[in-house]
Amino acid sequence: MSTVIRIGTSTCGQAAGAESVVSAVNAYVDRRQVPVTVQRTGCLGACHNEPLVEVTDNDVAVLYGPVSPERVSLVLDRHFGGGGGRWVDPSWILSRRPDHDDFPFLARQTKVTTRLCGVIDPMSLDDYLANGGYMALRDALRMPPEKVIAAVKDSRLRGRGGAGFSTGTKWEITRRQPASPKFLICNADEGDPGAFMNRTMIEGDPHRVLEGMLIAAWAIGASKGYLYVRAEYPLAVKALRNAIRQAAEYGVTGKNILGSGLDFEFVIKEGAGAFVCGEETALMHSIEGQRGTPSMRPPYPSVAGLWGYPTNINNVESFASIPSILLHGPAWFAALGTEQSGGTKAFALTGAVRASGLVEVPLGTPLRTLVEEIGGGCKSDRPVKAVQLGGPSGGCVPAELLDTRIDYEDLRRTGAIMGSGGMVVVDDTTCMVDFARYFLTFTQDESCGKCVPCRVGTRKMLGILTKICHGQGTHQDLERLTRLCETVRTGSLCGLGTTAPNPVLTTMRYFEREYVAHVDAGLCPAGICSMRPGTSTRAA
Amino acid sequence: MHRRVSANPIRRFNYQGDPLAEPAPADLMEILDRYRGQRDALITVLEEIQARYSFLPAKHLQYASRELGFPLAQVYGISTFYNVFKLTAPGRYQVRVCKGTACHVNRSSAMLDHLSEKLGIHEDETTADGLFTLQTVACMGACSLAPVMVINDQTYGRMTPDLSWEILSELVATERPRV
Amino acid sequence: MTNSIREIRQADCILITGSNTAESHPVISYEVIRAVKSGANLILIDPRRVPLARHATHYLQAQPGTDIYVFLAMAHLILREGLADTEFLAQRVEGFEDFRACVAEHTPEAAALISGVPAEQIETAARLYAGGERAFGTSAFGEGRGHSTILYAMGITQRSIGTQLVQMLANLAMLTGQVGKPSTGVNPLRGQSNVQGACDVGGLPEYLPGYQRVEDDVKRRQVAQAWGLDDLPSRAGLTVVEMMHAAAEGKLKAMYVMGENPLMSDPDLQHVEKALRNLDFLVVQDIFFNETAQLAHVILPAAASLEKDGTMTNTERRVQLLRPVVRAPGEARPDWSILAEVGTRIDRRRALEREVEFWEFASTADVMDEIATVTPIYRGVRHHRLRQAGLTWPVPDARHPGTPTLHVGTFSRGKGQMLPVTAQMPAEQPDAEYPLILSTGRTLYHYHSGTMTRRSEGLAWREPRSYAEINEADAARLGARDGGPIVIVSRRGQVRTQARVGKRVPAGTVFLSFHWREAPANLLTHDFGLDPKAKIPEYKICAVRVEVPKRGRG
Amino acid sequence: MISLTLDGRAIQVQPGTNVLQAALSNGIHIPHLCHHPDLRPSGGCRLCMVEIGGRPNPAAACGLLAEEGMAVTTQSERLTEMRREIIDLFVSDHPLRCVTCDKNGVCALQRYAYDYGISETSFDFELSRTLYQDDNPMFVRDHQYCILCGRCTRVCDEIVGANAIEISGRGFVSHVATPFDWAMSDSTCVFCGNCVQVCPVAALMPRGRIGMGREWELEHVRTICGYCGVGCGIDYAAKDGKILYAQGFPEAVVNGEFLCVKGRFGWDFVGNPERLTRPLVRRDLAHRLGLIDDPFSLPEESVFTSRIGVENFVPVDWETAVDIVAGQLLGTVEAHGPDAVAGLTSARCTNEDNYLFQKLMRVGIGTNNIDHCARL
Repeated sequence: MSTVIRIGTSTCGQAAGAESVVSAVNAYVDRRQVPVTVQRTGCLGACHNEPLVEVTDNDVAVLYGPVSPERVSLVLDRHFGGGGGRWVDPSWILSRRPDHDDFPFLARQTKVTTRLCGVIDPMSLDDYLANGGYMALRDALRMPPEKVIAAVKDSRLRGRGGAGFSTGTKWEITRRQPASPKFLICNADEGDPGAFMNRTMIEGDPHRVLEGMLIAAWAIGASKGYLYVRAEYPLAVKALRNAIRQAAEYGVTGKNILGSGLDFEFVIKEGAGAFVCGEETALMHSIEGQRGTPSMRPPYPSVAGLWGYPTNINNVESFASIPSILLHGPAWFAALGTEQSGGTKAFALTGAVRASGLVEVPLGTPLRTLVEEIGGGCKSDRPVKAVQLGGPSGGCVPAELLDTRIDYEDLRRTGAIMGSGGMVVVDDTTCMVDFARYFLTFTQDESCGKCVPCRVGTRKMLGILTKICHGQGTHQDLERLTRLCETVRTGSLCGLGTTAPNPVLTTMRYFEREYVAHVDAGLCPAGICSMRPGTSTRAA
Repeated sequence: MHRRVSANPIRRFNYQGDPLAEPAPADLMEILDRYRGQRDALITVLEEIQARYSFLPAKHLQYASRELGFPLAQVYGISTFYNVFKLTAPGRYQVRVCKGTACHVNRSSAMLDHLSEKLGIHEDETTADGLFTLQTVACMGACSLAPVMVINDQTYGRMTPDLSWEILSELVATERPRV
Repeated sequence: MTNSIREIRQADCILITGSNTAESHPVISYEVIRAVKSGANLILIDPRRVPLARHATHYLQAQPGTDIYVFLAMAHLILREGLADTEFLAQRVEGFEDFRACVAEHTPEAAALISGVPAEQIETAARLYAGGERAFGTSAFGEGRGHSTILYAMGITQRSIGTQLVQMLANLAMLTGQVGKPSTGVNPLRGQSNVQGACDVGGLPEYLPGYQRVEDDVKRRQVAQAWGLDDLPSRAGLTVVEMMHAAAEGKLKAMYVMGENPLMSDPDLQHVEKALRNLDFLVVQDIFFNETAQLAHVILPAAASLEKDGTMTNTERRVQLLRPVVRAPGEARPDWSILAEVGTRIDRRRALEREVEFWEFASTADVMDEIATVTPIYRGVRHHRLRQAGLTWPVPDARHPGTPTLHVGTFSRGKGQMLPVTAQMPAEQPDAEYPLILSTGRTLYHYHSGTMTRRSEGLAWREPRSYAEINEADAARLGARDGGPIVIVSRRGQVRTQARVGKRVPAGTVFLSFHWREAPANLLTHDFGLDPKAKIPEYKICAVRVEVPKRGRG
Repeated sequence: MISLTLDGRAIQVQPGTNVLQAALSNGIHIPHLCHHPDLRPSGGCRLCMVEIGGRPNPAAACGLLAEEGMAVTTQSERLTEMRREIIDLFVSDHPLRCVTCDKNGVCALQRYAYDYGISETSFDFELSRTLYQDDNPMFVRDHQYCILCGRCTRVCDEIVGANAIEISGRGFVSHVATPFDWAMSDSTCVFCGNCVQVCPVAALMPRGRIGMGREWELEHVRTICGYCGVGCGIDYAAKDGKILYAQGFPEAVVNGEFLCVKGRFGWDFVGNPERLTRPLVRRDLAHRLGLIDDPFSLPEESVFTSRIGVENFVPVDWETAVDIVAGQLLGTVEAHGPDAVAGLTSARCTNEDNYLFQKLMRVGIGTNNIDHCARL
């Protein structure tokens, strides 16, 4: 077997300079005339070590990172000889496949939806097929749709967008609607700052998402599928366009797919930059070419969605889980997780943590495992202060609750939410008031303005937080803030508003002393807030 | 008291001819023709117009409205709702500083302040020579390389204020002679 | 209208033809838009791309004067595809076989050649109308055939074959059973506030109040007796156009014109002016000194509708109560009291002794009481019953709740009458000298001869001057500039106006509104080729040419 | 029918009725600003939140379909507190200048601020919209009062179909805009003013009404529009015998609250100084009858090229005028027979007017020569 050099060239890799690494590798190969295949792949998830280069030689894959163009010769010399005795810094060698034993970042993960990310060339259908691609679709098309739905229900797969509704049940409701046509939407409008699960999955393994959608189309009886992808993800859009074209050539889209009688077509919609479009009714308005403002529910999209027709919306990760469920069986998938929720969940682990990137773990894994074992603790060697989950809709879990299991219900009990998978670790140099204020700045900015609690309420919440960060807050302000949080939480029209107070509520709950210090003593314990009246702190 | 603006005084209504009497530019029509009759295409059309012209010229929105049958008010409402749409011409280089959580925690705002000071413009403004437009972006999804800066389509990771200005300075050096 | 305005919002399919609903009847267009927004199909058949075309699910741009072929072809397709309501035809209609015969040769393909509407569009329209099919959403009327309604206006009636066209629309409705049910029917949209009522109470040469023919000896004598007389004149009188001819010929010597402006609104104004000048005596009773008043011998100042009470009957046959909002200026008086005064004076001059009540009424309510006695369809109408929502006639007795939907279960004449229809082209065809077709009509901001609307600040601001719509192809050929001046010339006169160039009218057609005394459209129109039954002039089609004035002239 | 309870009261409603409609039609007032019975529910104002038995969170009544057995609470301490907060938020960017505001007394926000005892905001006041647009003679748009309920944009889309306005921008600084904030007349606006009609606050006001009086000083008369054949009901508000504005009203059986431009803004011709106020006799006839000394003859030139002015007529009193009319008409009948006389009655006059006109012609003159412009 020949030698394969894989270079991660997804967005994170490119941001770290992967393109020049590719050039350097090609130059090396040309110069040395070595018999290798150079392959561009998606992201293996170890983004903190980008650019990543993996050299597979005699069934052993060695992963290097970060590999700057200057290091390319050194690394490759190790495999192809030469180099005149220069040595590779051992720290550049991250792991050896297949088991990654020496690299806890990968070894402690259970990769299901991201299994092929960073392993295959995302632009190559053959790579996907060689790794069992579209086998699940073939199986599904031979089953009655009801059985497919039953399998998904049995797998205990719950919506990976964060709400946690049973995917199978949702499909069943949509299937039962008499109206037709029916639509399918894949929500890839990953708007949470600090989240890149969808981007990584699409950039690394786009066909898996399509396959999941095709299985859903068969189960539900949908004829058209929209992929709503952020315009900020040009590489993901490119990968999807390529994959859709390949899927058409391969015969898994269009009329009478694989002789099953299923007709289905994909349409890519690039989201134009509005966080609120992650909310499903707003997303549908956006696809319809309207302003992306949410509508009241009911009716739910399953009953009356796009242009009034039944519409099933799932996010990228939910769809990406489907092929594995069909291939390995619902029992296998369910067994990966907890009593209530099956499977794995991917997280974008970022922040103060030593090893950051995309990680996938079984549901039920304690937070501590992610932060300390996979993430390797804080790179500053300072103590972990909190983990922020779910972005602006989520909340902070303090260090003392790190043994909380990753599960919809367990996390909700802490005041945080599962969310779509954003996980930001902060150490004790972060001011939690400022941190809450940061999220409010975001939600206030992204509020569509349709309902008053969110439009004006988040503005007023931000105003009070700013006052506190400037050392001008009072205890009345804290009370006012608490009351306002309740109004915005219960009064807002859509999820953006109802969850907007979460970062404030959780930080007030676990870090009340910091708030009090700002108000009473006029000082910021973390030393972040400038506490000078009239000057803006940095999130302004 | 807030200043109240009377934007358009009453003026005699006088039909002066159709403001869109001239046919639309051929390359605009090429975009519009591809989406004729597609009721779900409006945002995609606007994205394509912006990709082609780097912003959404008012006249082009009017052509899009007329040719595709979407009310102009709807077209305008959408153009102002979504972050990516710009109604004014941006600079040659659109510098976007990521303000995602990871970038925030890694002090991307310091980079923004630095660039703002060095360029002499605020967020969403364009330098007088038309070279740079300074913007922020909610999140680029390259959080592990935070803080991140994007110039047009090129992403730069692990930035510092000084490093980011260095990159811009190189662009200035190559562009200035032409200006 | 056979059905009420509010029923439109629940219709599954709406066919509008010969009506610029959004500009001439905006509030009815709101009902149409509501229906369309909730999923109804809107089929619009009109040569002019009227504003509602933007909301139409199917717009059929037929060449002027060719719509009759489209309707015949729709009927043809309905019969060919077995979409007719056979049960309805069997039970409620007569004359079906004759009608069937008359559509046999009118295939959609043949109609397409004449009208310019592609055959597939005609076929689709026919299927949607017949089946009452929606674009989306669920019907308010459950399973089965959805409900389709037809709305039309002067684009159908102001035609040399107006009666034929109206009959044809009725034929379509009967053929498909789209009549006598909610949200169906054949619904003419009437142009003026009380055009319906003026007809109802006998403002017509051949009808006494309640559409009782003057030639009908029994009914005429009943009315005469109610008025305390033995009999009334029994020969049908002259219609408007006939009056003008009679006046021009010297047969008609005196005219009493109340609240009308024939010297703007009648066809061939040069002829009308000649006729009016030829009168020995002309009384004009109005609120403004209009064009007709300039030729009057006596002008009587009247109160405007905002200054008086009484009733008006709208296009859906609803009799509604008017209340005075402000006082009439100066010595202006309500028309009814002026008329009563004139009547009294005539009697006095004739030395006739009548009962006191004959011309003396304490109020309009008293007048209505008398109307009710002689007008069967208004028999149950009394002012005090109108305070809430008015009453929709027929109201046969004092406790009858009114009849919003006509022809439920049975037609007023028993069985519905289908009649064969003969297609025919307009009376004046374009030729080498007058190559274009002129159509006249209203604009949104003005009303009729403009006496009221042009004196309204806002309306006059928004639409200050006359304009004509001309197709861009014709404009380019003639060298007419968008917004620039043009002169429209017909065999009868010429009018200078502003050109609005675009695609709203098809090539070969010019549209001109008739509200402008500086550019009176009716200088161009003709008064020959009246519809033989309705005697309506063909305002919608006459032959003209367009000239571009040389630079320098004003 | 569906049975549910509202504040413990058992009521029945048609399927498809939402809880807000159910409450309002049963005399239970739930506060609401963005809801309008003729428009699709928006759910933006959040004032109509109610509690439903068995559900943890309150829900907006306007978007909640009544269900069999539903137990709805419309008033509770929690709801009152929430509504107070929401009104507090509303007035934190809506000036409470009620004293000089023309909407005073009919403003929905003012009503709820009063009901819930909010005399000023407890937050920092910050005006988000300041534009004042006075670009047409019909209505004024004063954005500082706008509460973004979206009724205007919905009526423009759902009822009128004009799509002249849409909300522009987003969030706190969004506002209702024509494209590019151009003048109304450069948009697709048809000036029907239905947006003015449904505006619950003073953001959209008829221009002629501004500064002309307090709402409670105005007299309201409901009558029928005199323009086209639709027969819309219109409510005219007048003060000192002068009309200030016209509006639709929900009880109007044909049109509800909605009117067109002519109905809403085209009534001002009544006060026009050119109105005919006295009977007039043309000078030649007046001379013939000995009313004036100077002879006169009508110019030959067409009235369309050379207008014949009102100065060619002399005013007379009604007695004289009516006598001349009766005398001339009778003279014609005597000389040429009744069919030498004809009358045009009016499609814009009342049934009573028309009835008497045809009676005059048929009985007084003795002819059926009566017609009107039904055909024109």
